[in-house]
Amino acid sequence: MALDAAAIHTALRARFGEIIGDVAGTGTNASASVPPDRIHEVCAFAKTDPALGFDCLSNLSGVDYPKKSAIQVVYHLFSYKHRHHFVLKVDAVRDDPVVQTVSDLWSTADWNEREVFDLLGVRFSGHADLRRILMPEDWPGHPLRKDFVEPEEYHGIPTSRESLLKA
Amino acid sequence: MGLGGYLRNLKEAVATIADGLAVTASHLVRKPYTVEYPDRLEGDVRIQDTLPFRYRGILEVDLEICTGCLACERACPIDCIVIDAAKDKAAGGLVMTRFDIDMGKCMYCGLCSEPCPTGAIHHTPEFEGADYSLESLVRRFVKAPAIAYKPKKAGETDPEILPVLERGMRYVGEFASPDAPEKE
Amino acid sequence: MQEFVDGLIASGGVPAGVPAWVAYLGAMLVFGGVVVFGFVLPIAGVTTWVERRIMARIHSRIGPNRTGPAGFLQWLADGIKNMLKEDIIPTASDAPLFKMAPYVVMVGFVGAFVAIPFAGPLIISDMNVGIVYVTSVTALVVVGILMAGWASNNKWSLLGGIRSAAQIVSYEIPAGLSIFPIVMLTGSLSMQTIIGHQGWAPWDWHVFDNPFATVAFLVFYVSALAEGNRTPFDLPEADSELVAGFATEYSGMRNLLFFMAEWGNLYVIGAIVTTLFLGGWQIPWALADAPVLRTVLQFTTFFLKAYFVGVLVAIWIRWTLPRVRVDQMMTMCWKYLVPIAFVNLIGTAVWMVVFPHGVPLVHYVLAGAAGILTLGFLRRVRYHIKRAKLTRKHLSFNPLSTARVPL
Amino acid sequence: MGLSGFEVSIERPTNGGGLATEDMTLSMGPQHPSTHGVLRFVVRADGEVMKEAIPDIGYLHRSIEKIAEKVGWHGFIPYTDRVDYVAAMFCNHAWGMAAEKLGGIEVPKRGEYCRVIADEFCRIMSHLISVGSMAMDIGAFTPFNHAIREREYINDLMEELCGARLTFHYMRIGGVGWDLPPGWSEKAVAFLDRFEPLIDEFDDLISFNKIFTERLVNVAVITPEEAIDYNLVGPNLRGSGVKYDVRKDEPYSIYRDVEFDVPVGRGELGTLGDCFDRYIVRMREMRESCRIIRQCLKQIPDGPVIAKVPRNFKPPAGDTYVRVESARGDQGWYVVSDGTAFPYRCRIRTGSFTAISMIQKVSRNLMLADLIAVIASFDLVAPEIDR
Repeated sequence: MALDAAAIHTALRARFGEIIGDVAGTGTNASASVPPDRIHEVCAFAKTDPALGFDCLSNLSGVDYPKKSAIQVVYHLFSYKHRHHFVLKVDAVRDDPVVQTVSDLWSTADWNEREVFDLLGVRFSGHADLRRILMPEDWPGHPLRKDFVEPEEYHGIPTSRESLLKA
Repeated sequence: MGLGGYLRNLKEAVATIADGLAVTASHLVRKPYTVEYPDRLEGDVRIQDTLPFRYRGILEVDLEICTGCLACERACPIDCIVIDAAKDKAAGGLVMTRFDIDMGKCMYCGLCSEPCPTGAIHHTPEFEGADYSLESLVRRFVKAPAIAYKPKKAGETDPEILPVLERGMRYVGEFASPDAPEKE
Repeated sequence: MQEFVDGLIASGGVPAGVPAWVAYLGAMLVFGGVVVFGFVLPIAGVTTWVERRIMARIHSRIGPNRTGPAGFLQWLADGIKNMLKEDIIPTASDAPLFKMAPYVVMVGFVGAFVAIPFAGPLIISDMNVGIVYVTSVTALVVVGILMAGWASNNKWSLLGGIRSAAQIVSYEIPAGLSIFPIVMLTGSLSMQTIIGHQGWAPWDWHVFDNPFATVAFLVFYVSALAEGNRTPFDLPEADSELVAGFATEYSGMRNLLFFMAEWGNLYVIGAIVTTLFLGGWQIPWALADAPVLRTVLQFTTFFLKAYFVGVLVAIWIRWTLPRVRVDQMMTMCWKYLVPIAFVNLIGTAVWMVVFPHGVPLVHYVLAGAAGILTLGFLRRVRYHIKRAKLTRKHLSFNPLSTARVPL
Repeated sequence: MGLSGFEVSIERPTNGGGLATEDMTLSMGPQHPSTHGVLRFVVRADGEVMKEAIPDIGYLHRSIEKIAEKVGWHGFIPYTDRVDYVAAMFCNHAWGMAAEKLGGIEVPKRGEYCRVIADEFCRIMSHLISVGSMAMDIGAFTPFNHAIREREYINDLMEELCGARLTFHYMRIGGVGWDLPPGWSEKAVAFLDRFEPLIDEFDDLISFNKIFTERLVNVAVITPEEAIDYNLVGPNLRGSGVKYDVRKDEPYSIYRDVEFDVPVGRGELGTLGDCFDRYIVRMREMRESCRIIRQCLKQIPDGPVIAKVPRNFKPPAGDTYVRVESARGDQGWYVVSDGTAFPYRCRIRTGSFTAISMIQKVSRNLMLADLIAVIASFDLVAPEIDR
């Protein structure tokens, strides 16, 4: 049976108490925050609890918020069984972002976490194979961070070409 | 797999393969579809002339009707348009000294021609853009500084500009707008 | 051949003092050259053009049409282009083997022409083991392909070479076993005797002699396709799997030789099938007092039959069917073709014991059944044309009404 | 990238002084005829049998997500064409939907119909490429050409609609850029009349060909549980028998108003969730798309096709996650706005990305030739993987 966001939130609160933040957003975008060192527990509960039954991790992404000095990892959960959504957000410390992995719960998280690691530098503790996935192994920095500056060249290859429209 | 399955396999294989062969055989008597591209079509028509009006080919600017409003430069997401225009009292209006488009960078999205008030910048059906150097892909439209076009309230009367403007307005009119409900 | 050279020596066509073996050798070289350059290579070349045109039409395309009338000279242009290309020999390859492989393949395929009976008098050597010779000499191709695969020092090539070896060696068995029923019927291995045993009319062909011969024909044809590395058995060069298989590292002339052998082989397949099953060069007219005309007619008959069966049908099949997987290829050989071929062999023997003189009625029935099947097939073709509403007339209808497709 | 992490430990069993064997490591790609773009697989094989195939991606990474942060809301639409250039319309649509959701914009009814018509044509285009190239990878070249021939007509239609054949940039925030041109609907219907019998012909030519089906059935079987676990989407998911289609189950745009079925794999020739099921689902979806287009062309109302959206579009701060049913399935766009003229973050979760992460698992103990069938049956499109 499909639950609405409030019901899902209540179920999570009932199990984990105050570590689950308040509901923000509505409908399919309803979200709640979770501390980075508890996310695995929460996800495991969300997946195994028969009423919640989140059997699918629809999306796992990261957002850099330099202003609040956090990198937010966003989990979009979806249940094929009950056809309902919920979003979990985890704020990791920007200087040394470490978040528990959920790749043992949903196999799809494996590559998604690798991508977030690659592009935002979030380390997922417990991930079996945390390597860069899109960028070259020796690429400096994490491109999707807001303060990332593109290097001038990579192994002698210039990364940009001069505009032909310069006056 | 018993003998029945064995024979069924054989039968299925023969039947489906024969059907496939029938399809390909039927194609032997059908006409080919190829358009022999670099050739002219029947009646000495270039392929370019058969393309629809909305076709987004290489950009072109009709400088006669360009108002120098810089809307296209602002709209371009990759900054491949550069316009230099300055107010010049002596010349009596906006003088354009530069209108360059780097076709090597252009991604043919059409965002520049959408806000153009007169349809001066527009995509042509021309698509043959191969050239020998990057530099030659830069189209420089202002040959000599020119005064930008000023739309006249009473409507255009100059017989040289009129057809250009009409074409331009028709081009802009193709774009959907929220105000005027278009009919089929 | 031998008689011809003997005659030449006797009539003084050969300068006196030249030993007979030199004359034989010279005649063989000249004749071989004429056959290879005058017949085999053009056949292979023109076949590339034919294949590309047919494939294009099956694809609703036009195909090569710029070089010469209807693109007929395309094969020459391609040949010249390939000859002028750089012959790249990878540094890491086993150079001598790498260079030699295309020639081995070529030898295997050209050698087969020695025993092919183009017409009554037109055969280089009517050996008494003709058909065995042909099957053995074409097996040389596998050596060349394996050499190419190994010498390239490329994993894809190696896989292609191994696949080829497995495939050709396996399919030799059903192919050989399907030749035996014909050999039993004729009582001879000589190509000319096999043809002589058949008549000009379809019901006198071996393929309709008895039901087992018909099955033998099908089994032989499938096996021959596999031996010729043609779709659906083109695993050794499987372009979507192994890049280009054994030919991946080859370029220029050497690459061309491989492909020449492939296309030429099609004709060899056709020639063997025609000889064994389809009546060879038999024509209905005796024409005893016009030996030249008779030879020309016989040659034309044989050539057209062989070309149709070996080349056109193979091309048609190639552009229809997907490729089998390597294990399915083996399954097909060992679980389907080999048992069927054995049953056939025994069946033919039993048939010959029961009906020592054959059953003419069976000939007519089988030929008639084949005709009915062909008609049914043509009906199906018509159905496909009609359903798609794409007959020649309808094709001039372009739904998009822009001037794009000028018809 | 690089080779680190792909060192393959070579075991050399020497059963008592007998022959030693070792695995062969094959580098398949980035330039390989059937990797559909620049993809690379490191294949560990024992002869023809693969031990595993490790996908290596990133060769086509164009940092589209980063570009989104640098160009404006309007300016990013042409870039979305490049996310999945085989089915660009869906990315247009998703971006439009995300921006509209953030900005609270209502799309006019006619605009929605135009979008759906374009979407479904694009789905046919993409599926034609998919099934055609699948047949080509299996070794039959003709179906590919026939598929491309039909796709060319859709290209012509699209060209007339929006001026481009591949990277459409048809949809705008708030609607679509161009109304249907006069006479276009008749041409579209004429095309469908011609196309539908050709799907049957395609079926006769290849779909049920014994050799073709033998190559596909019981190859790379994916159970529904695995499919959900790996977040397979679209035809790949439905091929495993999970009846889920965003158009049907969470209807967006006007999909509520049209009637269509969701074909799912039934394991009709082998096991549920094999390559053949994924293939045949695509064939059947093309027919459904034709049905949807016919209905849309009949029902389409008059009116404007685009809502009033300021050129300087600044949606209020917030985030949204929209999902569209693209040709490669449920495509999730997570878009964050901070109230400025530039998107703050955009994450695109594409069907190919999740599908390719599964290859390592499903490729165990398959034949080398099966890997090609698996890649083709997943309908992997390299730009969509790397973005």
